[in-house]
Amino acid sequence: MSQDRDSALDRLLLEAEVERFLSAEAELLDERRFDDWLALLHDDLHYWMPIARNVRFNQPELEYTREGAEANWFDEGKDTLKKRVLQIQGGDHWAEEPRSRTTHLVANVRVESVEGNDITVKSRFIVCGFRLEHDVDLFIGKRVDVLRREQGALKVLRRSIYLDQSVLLSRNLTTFF
Amino acid sequence: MSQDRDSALDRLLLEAEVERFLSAEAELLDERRFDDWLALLHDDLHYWMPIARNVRFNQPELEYTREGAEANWFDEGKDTLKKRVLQIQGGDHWAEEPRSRTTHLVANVRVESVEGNDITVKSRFIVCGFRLEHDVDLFIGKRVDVLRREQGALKVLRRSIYLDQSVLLSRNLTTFF
Amino acid sequence: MSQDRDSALDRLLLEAEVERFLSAEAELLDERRFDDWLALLHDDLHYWMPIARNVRFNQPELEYTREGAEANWFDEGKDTLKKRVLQIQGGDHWAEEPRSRTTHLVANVRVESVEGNDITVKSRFIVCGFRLEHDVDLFIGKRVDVLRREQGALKVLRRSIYLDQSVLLSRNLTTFF
Amino acid sequence: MQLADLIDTEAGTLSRASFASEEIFRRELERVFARGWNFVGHTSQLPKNGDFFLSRCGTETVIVSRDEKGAINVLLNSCRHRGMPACRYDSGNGNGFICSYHGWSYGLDGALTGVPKFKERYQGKLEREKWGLVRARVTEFYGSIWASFDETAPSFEDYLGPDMQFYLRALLQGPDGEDDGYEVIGGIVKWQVACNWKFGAENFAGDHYHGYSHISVERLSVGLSGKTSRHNFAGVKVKQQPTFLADPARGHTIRASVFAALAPYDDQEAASAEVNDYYRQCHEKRQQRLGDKSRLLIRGGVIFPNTHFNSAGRTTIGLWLPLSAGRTEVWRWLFVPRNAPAAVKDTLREYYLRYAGPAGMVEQDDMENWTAAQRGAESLVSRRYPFNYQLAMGLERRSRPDEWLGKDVTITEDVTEHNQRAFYAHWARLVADES
Amino acid sequence: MQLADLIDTEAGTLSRASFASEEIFRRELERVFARGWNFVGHTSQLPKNGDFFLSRCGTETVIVSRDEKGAINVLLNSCRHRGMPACRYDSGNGNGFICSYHGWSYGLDGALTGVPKFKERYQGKLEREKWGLVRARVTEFYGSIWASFDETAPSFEDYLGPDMQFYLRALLQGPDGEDDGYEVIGGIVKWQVACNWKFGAENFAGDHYHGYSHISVERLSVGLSGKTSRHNFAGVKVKQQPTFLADPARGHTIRASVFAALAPYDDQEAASAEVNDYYRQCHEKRQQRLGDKSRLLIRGGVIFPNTHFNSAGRTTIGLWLPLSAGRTEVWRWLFVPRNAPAAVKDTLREYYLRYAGPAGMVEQDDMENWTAAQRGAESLVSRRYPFNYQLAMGLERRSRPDEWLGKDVTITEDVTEHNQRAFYAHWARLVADES
Amino acid sequence: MQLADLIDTEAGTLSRASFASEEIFRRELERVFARGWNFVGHTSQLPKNGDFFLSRCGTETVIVSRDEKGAINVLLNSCRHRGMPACRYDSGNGNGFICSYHGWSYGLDGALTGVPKFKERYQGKLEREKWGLVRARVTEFYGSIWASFDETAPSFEDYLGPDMQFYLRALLQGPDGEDDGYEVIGGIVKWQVACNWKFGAENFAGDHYHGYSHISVERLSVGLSGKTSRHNFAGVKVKQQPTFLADPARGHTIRASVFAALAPYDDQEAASAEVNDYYRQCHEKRQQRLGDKSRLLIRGGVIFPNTHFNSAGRTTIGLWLPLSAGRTEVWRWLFVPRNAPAAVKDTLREYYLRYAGPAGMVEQDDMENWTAAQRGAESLVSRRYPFNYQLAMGLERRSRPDEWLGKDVTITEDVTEHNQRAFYAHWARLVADES
Ligand code: FES
Ligand code: FES
Ligand code: FES
Ligand SMILES: [Fe+3]
Ligand SMILES: [Fe+3]
Ligand SMILES: [Fe+3]
Repeated sequence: MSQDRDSALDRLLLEAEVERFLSAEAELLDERRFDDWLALLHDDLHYWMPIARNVRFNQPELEYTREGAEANWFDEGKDTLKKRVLQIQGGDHWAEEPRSRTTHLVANVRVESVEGNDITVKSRFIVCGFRLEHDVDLFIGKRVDVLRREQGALKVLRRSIYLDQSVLLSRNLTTFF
Repeated sequence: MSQDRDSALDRLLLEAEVERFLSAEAELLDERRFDDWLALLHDDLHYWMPIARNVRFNQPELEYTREGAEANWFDEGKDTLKKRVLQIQGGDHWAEEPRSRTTHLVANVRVESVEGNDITVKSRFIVCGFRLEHDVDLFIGKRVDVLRREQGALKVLRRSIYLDQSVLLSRNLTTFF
Repeated sequence: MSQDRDSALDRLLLEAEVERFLSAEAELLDERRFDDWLALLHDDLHYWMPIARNVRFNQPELEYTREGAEANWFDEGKDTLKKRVLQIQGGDHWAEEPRSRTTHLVANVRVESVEGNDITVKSRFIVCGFRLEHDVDLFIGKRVDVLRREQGALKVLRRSIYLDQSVLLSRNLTTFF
Repeated sequence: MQLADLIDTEAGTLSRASFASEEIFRRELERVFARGWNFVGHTSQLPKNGDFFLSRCGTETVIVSRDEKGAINVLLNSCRHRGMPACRYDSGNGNGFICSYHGWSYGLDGALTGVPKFKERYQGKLEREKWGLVRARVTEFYGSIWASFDETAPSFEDYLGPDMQFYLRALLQGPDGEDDGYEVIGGIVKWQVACNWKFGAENFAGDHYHGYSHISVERLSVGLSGKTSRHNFAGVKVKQQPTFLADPARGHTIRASVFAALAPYDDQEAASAEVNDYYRQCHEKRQQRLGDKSRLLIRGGVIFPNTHFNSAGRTTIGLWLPLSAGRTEVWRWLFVPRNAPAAVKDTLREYYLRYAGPAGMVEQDDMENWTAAQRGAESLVSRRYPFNYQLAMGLERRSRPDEWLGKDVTITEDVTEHNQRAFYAHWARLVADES
Repeated sequence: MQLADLIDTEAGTLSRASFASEEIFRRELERVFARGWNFVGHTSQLPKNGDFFLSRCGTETVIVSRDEKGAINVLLNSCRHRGMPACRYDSGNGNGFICSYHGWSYGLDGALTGVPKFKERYQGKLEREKWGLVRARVTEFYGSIWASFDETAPSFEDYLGPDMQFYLRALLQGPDGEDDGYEVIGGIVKWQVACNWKFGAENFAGDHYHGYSHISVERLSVGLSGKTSRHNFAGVKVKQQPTFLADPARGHTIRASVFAALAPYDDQEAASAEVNDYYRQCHEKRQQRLGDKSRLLIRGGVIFPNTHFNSAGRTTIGLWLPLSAGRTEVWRWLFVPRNAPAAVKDTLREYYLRYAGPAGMVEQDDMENWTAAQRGAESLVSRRYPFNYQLAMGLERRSRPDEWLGKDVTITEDVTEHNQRAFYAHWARLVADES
Repeated sequence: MQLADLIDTEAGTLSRASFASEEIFRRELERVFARGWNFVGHTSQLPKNGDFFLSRCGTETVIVSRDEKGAINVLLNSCRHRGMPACRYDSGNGNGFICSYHGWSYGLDGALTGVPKFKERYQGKLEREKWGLVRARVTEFYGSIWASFDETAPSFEDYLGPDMQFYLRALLQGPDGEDDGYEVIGGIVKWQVACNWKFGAENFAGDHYHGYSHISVERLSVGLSGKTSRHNFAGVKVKQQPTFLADPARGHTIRASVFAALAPYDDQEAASAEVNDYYRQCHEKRQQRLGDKSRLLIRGGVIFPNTHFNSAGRTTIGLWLPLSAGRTEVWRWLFVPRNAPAAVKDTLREYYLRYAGPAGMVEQDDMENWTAAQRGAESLVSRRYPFNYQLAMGLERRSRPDEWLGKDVTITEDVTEHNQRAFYAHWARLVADES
């Protein structure tokens, strides 16, 4: 009984830790503290955002382009993300100069499973980007993260991002998800 | 004191259970696991989404059409929802073939009251649906759920959905809320 | 060890309290219980929403207009907010008569720091307002609140609201954030 | 694209430009909408003097009000000073309307009753009788309210024509055959669809050919009882003949069933004793009241141009409101028999909600298809190829099963695009008309 | 709709098409906006050489800069190579602008200073002096900066005319009557409204008739002190006469108060000693400086076509920027007296913020009403009925309380639509003008 | 703005109206897009009979299918009955298409195979052979598929002309010089940009002058290996001459490199042994196959009007699809050498993704600049000033390094706007053409 209760509380503590982690991460992005953000990414991170396709109801496996095999919006590791950060930080990446003002919102955070040091987390996101006088981009979708605990700290080991647009209705994807 | 603390933690555990339930439900919908979703609905479920009207400030009682008496967007039970699910699953419900890609986001989850086995929960939702090449629907509103605990499991007994649009700006409501 | 656990649980309880407070506040606004809402505001409240500017990457300090010194969307105290409430309640404030139907959504709630009775909380918001037949306003941004505990109850002592639009794309800001 | 070439009545084809061209759209507004009569609501929405509600008349927002004398008024909802809507509430009760801009006030009949500074600064010279809210011509027809802003248009009765008067009266008769037998359920259903308004109009005019759109719902017994298929009619055992009637001179169209003979009720609503009893009694009363003509069952149709209705067990009246060539707003009024027991009213209401509108399991597929078809009318190359309306062409006839079915109408029995051809022929005449 | 018939000056009416027709909108851009002078900012925004900020000139985005010689330049913000904005920062300081597309660079005065591959691939032949950023004509007027892209337009002074020069100079005088007495508060307020730009223009031109729009705020003491009602003027006990002045030949309009006599300050800001003292001193200084003319208090107006301002205790200048017939962007500069103590500046700033703009308790109701009125100007039938501008028609006169109030202006005392009539008469002339 | 004055070939300028005027846009659709040939896909997307995918042909949505006989069909995706898309899946395999509106069915070749009630209600009279899906003219060219809906257009080969046939064939040769050497990676990249389609077209036609757009990425080694700079070409040590070729009579343009001499491979991909080996072998095979002509390396270009491609180590083909004067949809096909090892295919795929499209570190800055430049083409005053295309004007020549480089083309070596001038001269001819 009280053991049940303890494990229930453990679960709660874990969920809270994960929510804090994801909220803090979103804040780093919105505050453009990109180096601190990179520090939350595991060196073996795989960062993937597939392209959505319109398919027959009985072929759901074709709905999203395949990681490592087909065209995707993003399908890369930390090294490339580092380059993206460096590009923005230079002040000469015109698509982000002047900078966009972003709001990263994370919700429906759910710990799906815990295996050893790896925690699988599902969530929903809304990313809103404003730039210049009138430009607005609204990105809404789903995310599946694998967070790995190393020396007590959590790092993003895998991130799968489902954007749901088929034709991207924005000119650029200069923000991080 | 420590009793206060215990009841405070009990409350926390209940809130966490409710949030998990609603996030898991949203996930089932986005993953189109409709049969599993139906399993979360109580057989006596009442599912209601009124139509909003523009009324004088001192007549708030007229603002939403009345359940069981007036025209509403939805005002039905589980049997009709089952038919809606069967219709989508057939692959010949053209309004959902090819399927929409949806993101159900739930926030501001608040346990309003607990009476016996019934938990009243208020929340806010954003439901985003993409279909075909360019179609986007964004539904934003408020929800009041009554969840009933039976044999330990929670089920949705009542769901009231406030969409806030007066003229619906979308052609269809083929998703669930 | 169990002391760590206790303090971890204390933190959890505080976070839950803060989330409940912010969700309850959002509900009061959506239900137009404005007097109850005002009761949640500290008499010394400062309520500030700056105007965003497009600036060079190395001048972030110029990005938002300065509180108490420059033009802002809002830069006021409780007395002015009281007047705004009274204006809406009269039924003759045409910009809100008939009333807008709003949904206030709060997410990424994060307790940043606790100093004495003051809790600094960061969050993200989406405020959606519908009015008349077809008008929709969507406000998305970031919030930093300082909540002060007095006689056990929390009150909003400071609220900073970052809207991210540079040119406001809506005609009015008649809702509260 | 010459306007005269929009339609080819010989070939049974219609140019896709009719659905996509903004120029043709502007002509529609001037020549079709501004000149017709529109359904704006029902007397059951105005039980008391001082009651009012907002409605639409084609492109216009109107106030429908019952004034102190009990008379019904349809007023253009635009202050004559600077155009501000005089009323911004969907419905209510009061003794008039005050404009929130400069405070001009109007009576329930639209009269300009109050003008700030009238004496001091208008020196009493403002001709108030000329500056009231613009009043539409109004006709009540068996409980339904109709309006027109065209002073030169014929009376509503002449606009309908003799046959359509007969059908519309029949539509508004309760299941028991009583005139003005319906009342409106609270809450008008309003939504928007990204297609031309005529996709809706031609569908309601008589498209029994699009069954393929609804194959999904046929599996699911969404009918009145929730146990039978989606349609239900005053069920009798004898053969019923689907019949399509059009008034070619006026553009009105009707879908109906004609039963081979008078016959007893066959308990189709057996699922609910109360409902079944009600319909049996109605069936019998109706036969007594209407005699042989009770063999005619109106299933739906369109009062030209954009007032559409469904009947046959469920009565709804709606408007296809043109916003642009490619966007339409829909308003739907749901009706229940005035004197029916609560159980029947509830059953009908639930039936509508799962059947029609954006949440309707049947109409969802219509809206999806119309929206997709609109794209085919718009794109540069595809719009060179006309739409095809050849179904059952040449099978319409003036002779008819029963002479009382109408004098001026052409008729086709069984599935056809006859009604669409009549609708578009009249529409094309008006659009091309240079007067 | 013939352009000549847009306005009926006899009847005092204006066609609603003036607010809704895209064709008329296009003519406005060509004939009204492209030919006028526009306020683009204030010298206090450019304290140092190299300072620049972005502004608007009607439909155009412009760079306003102070170059190395201290001269002020207004430059079309569009690279001459492929049109890219040369500057994308709202404001800053530098020695020029580099286009981010192909790297052409321009000086603070718009000169094309750098062209990659100029020697190798343009063989030095590109006529750089011809391909600099397009320079507008610029005039400084008591600290305000004005620009025009029309080479054929008269000088700014002639465009203003003698009377408007007097009023505008007065507007820009501090509370103590000192010329160029104001400075801009950081942060230009920018927002959009879904209505035609002229709803804003006519309101600022002189609509004291719309008090009903603001009844809610009258209850709430939103005035300068937060304790008095929304307006406040250099308070004296003697009668003040609201006076409306228009320059019919040029379309400019002014709202003013004329006080019956010179009088001592009446402590209207008693709520704050410091503020009250400041205004008392200003009041006295002003009387000394301006003598009898200090009886004139500018309350606001419009420099034709779209530069609008408010004064009377709070000074703001703004632009109604036309985006389409039905959509307008608004820019607002807030001013405080250059030499006022911080307490006065803060009090004024807080007063503006709760009064004006999207969060302003007063202007919110204006925006709401204009947006709603715009629909009334657009819909097919309602737009057949002209707007009414008959208030106090025939009461304007050329004689005036004091000859120094102006030579070329017509004047009406007390509430009237006289200024709107003058504004629209001039506007209609330009729109109909075929030259 | 006279259409004839859009371009000034003497001065090397082009009116900004070309990018902003909706009237010119409509003429483009009729005279440029509806008359040309468009890339619609690649045979590797249709391995099996019954395979199909959706594509675009200018403004049209088309079905590209391989029928039972293995023939490739390009069909207008619009049912001939009421315009509904016959296919709503991005891709798939089947034996035909059923319209979801009324159920007409079509074969893979577009033939109208099924019509409900054909016998009973069309009395067998409907001319089915005339009412199939509209078939485009189709040509396969070394694996690429091209379509046109203009019956009067020349054959695809004549449309290309002899020189462009040579270049396009070369583009489609694998790194080893083998014809039809590529296959498509699954997943077409599709997005929208708020600018005129010609900003994209002129960029791909040959804008090596916009290096300043990409200074940020030059720091970051986004090249094939992830260790070298963004471009990479079959590396040899000898000098390569950037060369710009245009077919002035047809509007096609090519960017290429011509190497001074045949030379051995220089291990530019040393970062990965496997990739390096592959490219070395290809280099050698290619020299054997093509001999002296292997000195020509296609870097990219535009098949008039809107089919664009990049090559030089990465092969992509795409479409600039005009939605309006100010909005464009982009489709991009990514190709890998058919016979390359997996490591090479993966390396190339990753290279594309970080380089091109909305998430591409290089193209992001292009899209940003084009979108901003579009505003400069639209606003009232700025659009009076033409765009400048004078770079290296007068340096083009008909003589050429190697006669096999083409007969009908004009050539400029090194950075120039020569290709844009040729593109726009042809474009302006068609737009102004009154036939
Ligand atoms: S607009 Fe109605 S009173 Fe002025
Ligand atoms: S557009 Fe400015 S340099 Fe080319
Ligand atoms: S639209 Fe295709 S069958 Fe009718
Ligand atoms: Fe249907
Ligand atoms: Fe006002
Ligand atoms: Fe580039």
